[in-house]
Amino acid sequence: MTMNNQGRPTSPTLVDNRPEGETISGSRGLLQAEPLIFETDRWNQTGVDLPEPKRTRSRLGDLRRKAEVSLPGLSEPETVRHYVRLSQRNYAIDLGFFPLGSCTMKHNPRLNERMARLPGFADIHPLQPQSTVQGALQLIDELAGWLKTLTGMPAVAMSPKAGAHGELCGMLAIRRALEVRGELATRKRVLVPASAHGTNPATAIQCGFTVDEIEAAPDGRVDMDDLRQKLAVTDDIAGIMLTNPNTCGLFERDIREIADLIHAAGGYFYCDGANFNAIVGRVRPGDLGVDAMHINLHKTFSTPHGGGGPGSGPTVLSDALAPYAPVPFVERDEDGQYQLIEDDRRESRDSFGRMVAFHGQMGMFVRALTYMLSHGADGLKRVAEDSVLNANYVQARLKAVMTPAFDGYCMHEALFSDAFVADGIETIDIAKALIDEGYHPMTMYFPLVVHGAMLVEPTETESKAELDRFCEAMAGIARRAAEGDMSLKTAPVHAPLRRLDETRAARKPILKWERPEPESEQLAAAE
Amino acid sequence: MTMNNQGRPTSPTLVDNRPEGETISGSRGLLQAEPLIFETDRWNQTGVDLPEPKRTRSRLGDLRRKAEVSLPGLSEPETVRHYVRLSQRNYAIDLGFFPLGSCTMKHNPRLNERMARLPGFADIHPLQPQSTVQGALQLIDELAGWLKTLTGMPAVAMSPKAGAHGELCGMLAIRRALEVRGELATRKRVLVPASAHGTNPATAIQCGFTVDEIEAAPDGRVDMDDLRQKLAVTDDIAGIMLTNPNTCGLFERDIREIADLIHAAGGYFYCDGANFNAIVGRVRPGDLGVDAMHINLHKTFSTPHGGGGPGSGPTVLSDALAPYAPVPFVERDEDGQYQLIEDDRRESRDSFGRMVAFHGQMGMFVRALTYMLSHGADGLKRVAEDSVLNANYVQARLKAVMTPAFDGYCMHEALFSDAFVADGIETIDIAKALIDEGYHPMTMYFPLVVHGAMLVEPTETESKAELDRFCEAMAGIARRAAEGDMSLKTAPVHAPLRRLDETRAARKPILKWERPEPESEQLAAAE
Amino acid sequence: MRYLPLTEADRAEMLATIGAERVDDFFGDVPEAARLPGPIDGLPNHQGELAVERHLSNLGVRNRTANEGRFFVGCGAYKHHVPATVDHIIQRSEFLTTYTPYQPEIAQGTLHSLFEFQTQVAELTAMDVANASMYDGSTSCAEAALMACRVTRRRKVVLSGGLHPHYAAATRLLCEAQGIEVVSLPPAIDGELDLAAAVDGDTACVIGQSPNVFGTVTDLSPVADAAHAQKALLVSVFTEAVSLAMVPPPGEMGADIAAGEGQSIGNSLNFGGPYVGLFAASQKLMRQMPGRLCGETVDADGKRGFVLTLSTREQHIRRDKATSNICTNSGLCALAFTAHMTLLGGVGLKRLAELNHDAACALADALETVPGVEILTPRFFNEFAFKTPVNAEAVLAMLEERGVLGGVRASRLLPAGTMDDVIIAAATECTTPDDISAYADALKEIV
Amino acid sequence: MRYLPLTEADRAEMLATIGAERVDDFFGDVPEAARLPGPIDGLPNHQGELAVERHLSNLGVRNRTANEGRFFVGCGAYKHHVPATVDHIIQRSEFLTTYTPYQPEIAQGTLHSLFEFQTQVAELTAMDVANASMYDGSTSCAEAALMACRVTRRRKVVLSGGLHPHYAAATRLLCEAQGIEVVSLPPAIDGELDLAAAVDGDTACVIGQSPNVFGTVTDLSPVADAAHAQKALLVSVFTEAVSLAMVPPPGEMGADIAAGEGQSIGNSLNFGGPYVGLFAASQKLMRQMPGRLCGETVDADGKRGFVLTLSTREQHIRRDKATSNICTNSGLCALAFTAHMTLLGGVGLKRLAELNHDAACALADALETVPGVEILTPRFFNEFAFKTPVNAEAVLAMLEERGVLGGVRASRLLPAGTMDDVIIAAATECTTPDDISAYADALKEIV
Ligand SMILES: Cc1ncc(COP(=O)(O)O)c(C=O)c1O
Ligand SMILES: Cc1ncc(COP(=O)(O)O)c(C=O)c1O
Repeated sequence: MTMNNQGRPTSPTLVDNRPEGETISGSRGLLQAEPLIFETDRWNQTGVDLPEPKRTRSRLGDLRRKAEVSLPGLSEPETVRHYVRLSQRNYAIDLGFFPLGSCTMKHNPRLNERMARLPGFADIHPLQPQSTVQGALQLIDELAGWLKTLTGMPAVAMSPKAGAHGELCGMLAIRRALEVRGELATRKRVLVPASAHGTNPATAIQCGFTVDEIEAAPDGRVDMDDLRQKLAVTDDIAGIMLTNPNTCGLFERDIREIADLIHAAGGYFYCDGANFNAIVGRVRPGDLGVDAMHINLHKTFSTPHGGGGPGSGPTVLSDALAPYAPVPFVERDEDGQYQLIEDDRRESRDSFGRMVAFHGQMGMFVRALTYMLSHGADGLKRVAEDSVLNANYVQARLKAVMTPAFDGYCMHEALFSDAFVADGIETIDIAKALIDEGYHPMTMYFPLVVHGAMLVEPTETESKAELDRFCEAMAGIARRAAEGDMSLKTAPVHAPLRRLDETRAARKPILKWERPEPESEQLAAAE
Repeated sequence: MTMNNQGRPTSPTLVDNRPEGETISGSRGLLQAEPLIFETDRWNQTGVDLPEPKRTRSRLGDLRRKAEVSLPGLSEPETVRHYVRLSQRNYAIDLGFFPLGSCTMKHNPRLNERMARLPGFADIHPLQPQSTVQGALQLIDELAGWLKTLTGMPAVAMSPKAGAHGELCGMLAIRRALEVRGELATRKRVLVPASAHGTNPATAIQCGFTVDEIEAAPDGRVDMDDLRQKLAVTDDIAGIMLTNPNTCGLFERDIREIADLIHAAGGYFYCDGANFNAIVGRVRPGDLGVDAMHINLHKTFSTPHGGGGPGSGPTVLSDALAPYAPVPFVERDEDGQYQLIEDDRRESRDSFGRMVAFHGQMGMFVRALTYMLSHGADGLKRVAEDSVLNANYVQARLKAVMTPAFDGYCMHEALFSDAFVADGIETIDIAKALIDEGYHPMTMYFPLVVHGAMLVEPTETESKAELDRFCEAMAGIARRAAEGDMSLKTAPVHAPLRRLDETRAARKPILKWERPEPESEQLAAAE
Repeated sequence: MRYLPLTEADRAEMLATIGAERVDDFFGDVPEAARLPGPIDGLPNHQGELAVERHLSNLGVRNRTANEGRFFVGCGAYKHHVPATVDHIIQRSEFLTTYTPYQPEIAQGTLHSLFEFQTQVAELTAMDVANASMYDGSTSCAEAALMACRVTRRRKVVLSGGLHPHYAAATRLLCEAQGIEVVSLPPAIDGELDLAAAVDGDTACVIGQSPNVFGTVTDLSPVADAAHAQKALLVSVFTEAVSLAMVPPPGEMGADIAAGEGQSIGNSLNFGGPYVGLFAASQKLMRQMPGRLCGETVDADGKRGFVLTLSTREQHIRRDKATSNICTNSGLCALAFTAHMTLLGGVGLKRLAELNHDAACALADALETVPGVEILTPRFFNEFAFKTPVNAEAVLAMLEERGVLGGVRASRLLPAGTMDDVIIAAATECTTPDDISAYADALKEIV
Repeated sequence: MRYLPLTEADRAEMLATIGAERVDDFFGDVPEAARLPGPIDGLPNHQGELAVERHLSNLGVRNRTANEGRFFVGCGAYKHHVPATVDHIIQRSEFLTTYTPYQPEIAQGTLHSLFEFQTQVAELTAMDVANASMYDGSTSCAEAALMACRVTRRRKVVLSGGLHPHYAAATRLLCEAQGIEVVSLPPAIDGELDLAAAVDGDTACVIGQSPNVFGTVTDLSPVADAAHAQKALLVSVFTEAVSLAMVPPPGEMGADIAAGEGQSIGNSLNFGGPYVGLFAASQKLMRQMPGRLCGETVDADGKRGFVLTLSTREQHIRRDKATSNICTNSGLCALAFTAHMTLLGGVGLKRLAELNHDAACALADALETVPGVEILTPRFFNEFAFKTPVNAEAVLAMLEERGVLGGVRASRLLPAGTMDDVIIAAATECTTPDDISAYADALKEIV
């Protein structure tokens, strides 16, 4: 397992061809200079007007925090300016094409934001009496209905907080099932394709399983021979964690057979649903033998990525695993009242218990249900078709200048390798050049099975005009990379910052601001 | 009256020192290229999902629009990107120091935006039965109370839509008063100081008055001799339109005397309240003999400038003019019910009638009342003090490198002339250089009484750190201007666009997009 | 205080730099009599967000919103659905907290969208050129009258009997202030064409409205011909912009100036304001137009850009010879109009208009079945007047008790006694079949 | 369809460029059995904004919000006032619609604010270093237990009797999945210090909570000493971040790891999610921390910038040897936390804490006057448990009828039978004197 160079430490050589015209203020036209909040003179100030506390007889005894919380308090005008200025330095879907493979950076509808802010959803407490939150429980039940119908699966756990947490939910259900079968001690082995996302093996380990990596076949799918070979011994098999469509952007042709093999071996089929956008509304995982699959609401169903979350990872379960689903879940009784089952000790069920506080990401549920109601069954089918059409269009327009990792049509993301790139130039140089052209680079160096991988996922919310413009710019850069144009090394030049020294950041980690000691301050600056 | 060169037609010479690195896409890093909506292929498309109309038996007879409305309909993702990309090209208060003199570009609190969007204010119709909008009417009444108390004036007309519309309201009240006195035909003359804002003379003319300009004294205030001289004849005097503090940022010392002189002459004292921010909470215009004064809620009371509106110009009136106030106005009857008097034909009142549809800018009323309640009497007093302190601080830090137009302290805005500037350099060059330094230029070439005027109004919502940084950058530019540094002529270089050819725009006005004829299209492009 | 960044230390330092003792030194010019000892009394002190929010929310909940129950109120402001995207766009700091684009190099966001706004308004009204917005429809109408007087150098305007009474009042006020004679034809459900007979050699313009305040749609071409025959202008007014996708627009009726309200595209009801005035004219009258104009040009590198142009007409340059005293207009509401119009496109606007017409037809069909109710408006788009067997004010009050805001009594806008038994009701794409049947049922109970 | 820009013409052109007949060609690998004839049945077709808005609003209005009437519910999520500025900032397109900052050159907005977040959390908890957020407090607590096991290479953790039962469940689940023994001390109002006696040579860590689920504030220093004596770690948990401005923070009590919930600063109640997990540790444990870390560095021109760092611990690089499987965390909620914390400052947070404590003391004073009510929590910040003479569930139901959401019955979180007559009530700066007297009066009526 080679070290993934996703985090390849860039140690940029100091460059000189900086356009002159440095300014006194440090700002340049509309791009404003802005320090850290700690570098203002707003210590022991506050930007919130609070009434004078009465400080009546305290009920805290002598228990007090000793050192005051020493943090600056900016006024509202300074706070708004601080974060609006910072936002100027961010790329975003609302600004342009954001083709991060396997992240499904689709448009985030604004109606979803408005609905999630309705007081009826944003201003209710998870532990309020259930009679006072029937609307919220109905919403969770409706969303669960959509998820089960779209996936053709009989049950769904709504509480997982993101995709990785959904993986944990699925694998814990498998673990509980094995425990009930009394085979937990023996069945430890989980098969994971080499192309799987890092969260898969990490989750398996966290659930106490061992990871057995399946080779990728030349066509980018699971190597069936290697799989059969790994199933020669079956009594230690817990299951498989298969992503479909896989992280090479290809549908696992033999998925039915893989499911049958795993089930025959006494294991369970966990499916990573991160790429569900390619088949939503067209193919139901339930028809493919899946036992558990997490769905990233912040990918397929457009809840915002928010700079790294919050996400939501509800996990659909087959009949085989449904009894082991975690609490809480919503049930509708005969006279239409909704009930939140929080502590299920009824014998018939073998829930693996509670994996998180409260009931899941309600804010994401409201946004996702709004998204589903807006698209409907017909719209969602079109989502999958357009996302796949857009990916194939990008692949078709670029295959002349870049090397597709595999032949044939792709699903919702097109994967290229760096085979076309001249020596001395690397995938990261291509990515940084794309920044100058106004684009967020695609996912790089993932999946690991492809050298210098470039994974382009356009999603269905991009227009043909936007794709055409991207392909033109990408082709221009690809040609320069093929010709070994070393100026690619200096990119980006138009971004707020040039390439950052990640090696230095890891070698001498500075993870918070600290008040510089007066005398050593000059030293630090000179270093 | 020299042609104000505010709209000095800039005809920039074509410049070459364009930093290389043009991109294929036209975007440059985060700054995205974006065409007009008409230059997309979204003709006969729509981005709004509407149900299928039933098109039952029509009640329109044969009356139909002949030519279809031919306008493109962009999808939601394209529309959001289009306007977010356009917004990247705008300077704003939330981005930085916006010292437009006489515009009071203070911070717009976000609480005001949230309150204005409460359904109880945003989703009620002006002609709903009054019993269903008692909360709205109470709000108007409360705001009117604050305005009357802050100005020390007995009455206020709430319906004017902006400052200029408030001027119209004040002058029409004066006109009505003269009419009731039977002196409308004779009293036509309105005295207007040379430094007054263009809306003042325009308003006087629109009300059928004539404008008689009073000279400015060397100290930037009304020349009392010229005033007395103009009041030698009094029977044709309708009134005076005086701005206080005046547009040179100075308090009219002799305002009491001016008021007495005008009243003695049988005229009325209209005061332009655009600069109220300097004295709000500290000085009441009612104590200065004012008869009518408009207040710009979008200046003094922070309702957003919105790219040129909407504003709101409620106009306070003295006892002398109160009877002539326009309809509608809100009255509270004995048992606390609020009544909107829309058509006042009761004899006791001589309202000059209705000047606009409905009841005024409710959206601005909610924001302004929220602003006032947040500051309170103590906070508003501090607003005036800090706005004046900030202006004097800027004047003090820059007077060494720029020429203050007048000696002594200023009020809420500091006025400089271009006396310090070397030949060949003009105020506009200084303004464009400020853009490169990340600042929106101050108001230029206004008031007309100062050559190459530069009017800096910081407002109270700027921190000392922000003012210090501005003064450093401004001083740097001022020195270059004094030294005759011709590179100032090429500014701005860091803005999204270089200087625009305003002469060409006026010579050959293109005021809308038109579909280029195919063959002549090449011609137009080559021209 | 959360909005005031200066600390006590800052203030002291700044006073020192300036060389002043106390802030009071700056207020030396204030006459003794006007100097107050402290904050102005009679007003509360500053409060935190929570307290202010509570006060405003308490006022807000005491109003019945258009969304609560059955709603048919029109007469110049209409309850339409505005896509969520529009409010997101106008809350962008870069659009909300900027001002008139005086420095075009750093205001292309505002100027680019104004150019789109002007193009959309010109196309919607079928006129040659539109300005960058007025306050609202009523002041846009008044400014049109003044412009006609400027262009024709005549001092008489004639208003139709169907012009919205508030628009007539605003126009009358401004004209009479400048000694311009204003002739108002008597209120009439279907009297716009009477303007043709009322025009003479002294007339600067005739002002007709379609759909008019009673909802009546009229082809004003005959009025245009009559006006032009007398070298007068036709000003064509509208208060429901969505109608222009379906009814003959001003340009197709020979109007010289089009003036109207843009609230119904992109903007909320807001209890009457802020709204956005639309103003368009024929090419030859362009330089006489009031308000701001955004024009295309190039920058020093030859790149396309937009600027405010022809400002020599405006008050900040022409002062007393300006075409109008307007400075701040309705910028952000124009952006809301443009964003919604960009989403709709011509195709979407047409369908929206059809949905509105469907709803009004269904309402009329339902109300006609009520004994004693008579639909008075012969040709309407989404609003009509109808006769009630009993006094309109009483009918509306009883409807209100049954949860139905049935419309506007004509007598609220017209002088008492003229149409006391007439209600003007509007229906839009927000009106559901349930709303309509509830209205008819309630009316049956009352009548 | 409003979210899908491709037109029919686009699709045809693109298929031609690709050389495919129909879109179905791309789905050739789908097994026959899984191919559907058309859209998935059992679901409605697409709807416009108006229809969708109505459906959601109807669901929304069927919930009783914390703002409607008297509200005292706490236990891990608190009703605080969030300044309007915070929501404006997190709705900025550039923060809302971006992802994990993989390309630092165009993600300095996110990275710069994460660096501020990490500094604020470290200062608030008085620990050396904090990560860039976890999902919520409960998963943060579970990850702390796993980290302690990694660091000490031991496989036993001990949970206090006052740890929030949901936090205990999440921790137990994850530990037992990896064969780590979990010892839970019995539920106790004031039993955190019992941890000291429970630690032994096999213990990886002891997990205590202050204020605990019953609101009890405890100085865990003795527990820290006992743990360190056995070379075990102290994990100090909190569910009300505002308390740390007033009560002894984890760092001052000798904690090695601090884990807690950040919802109460900047974030709404959201019916339980999304919230933001806070995770901080001592310097020497830095490289064993789960989740993302943002670090300072310079760019090619020597300008300061920030990057995600030490990612060799994380799943996308270390895969099966990663410290945790977390990828997407709670980015936007962390930004909301930071914006609110930036506005408050240490001074503002202290005052906010004092207001909370005032309110809780006033509530306790009022409830104590009710016959049969006994305050059980000896030392509390803004939340306490009290005994009710009658079964807690019945009391809460009767309070609800009187418009008072009086708190959480302990039996909702703890196994039945253990504390059935205990209610946990919280008060914050949003609690008014009227709320408190209404609560007491209602309780008097019931009891
Ligand atoms: C293929 C795949 N699986 C799992 C995940 C984990 O999902 P999350 O980031 O929501 O935890 C991702 C996230 O990017 C992914 O791309
Ligand atoms: C001194 C002065 N008076 C009047 C006005 C007109 O106010 P408004 O733009 O609100 O019409 C302005 C506006 O800038 C002004 O500065």
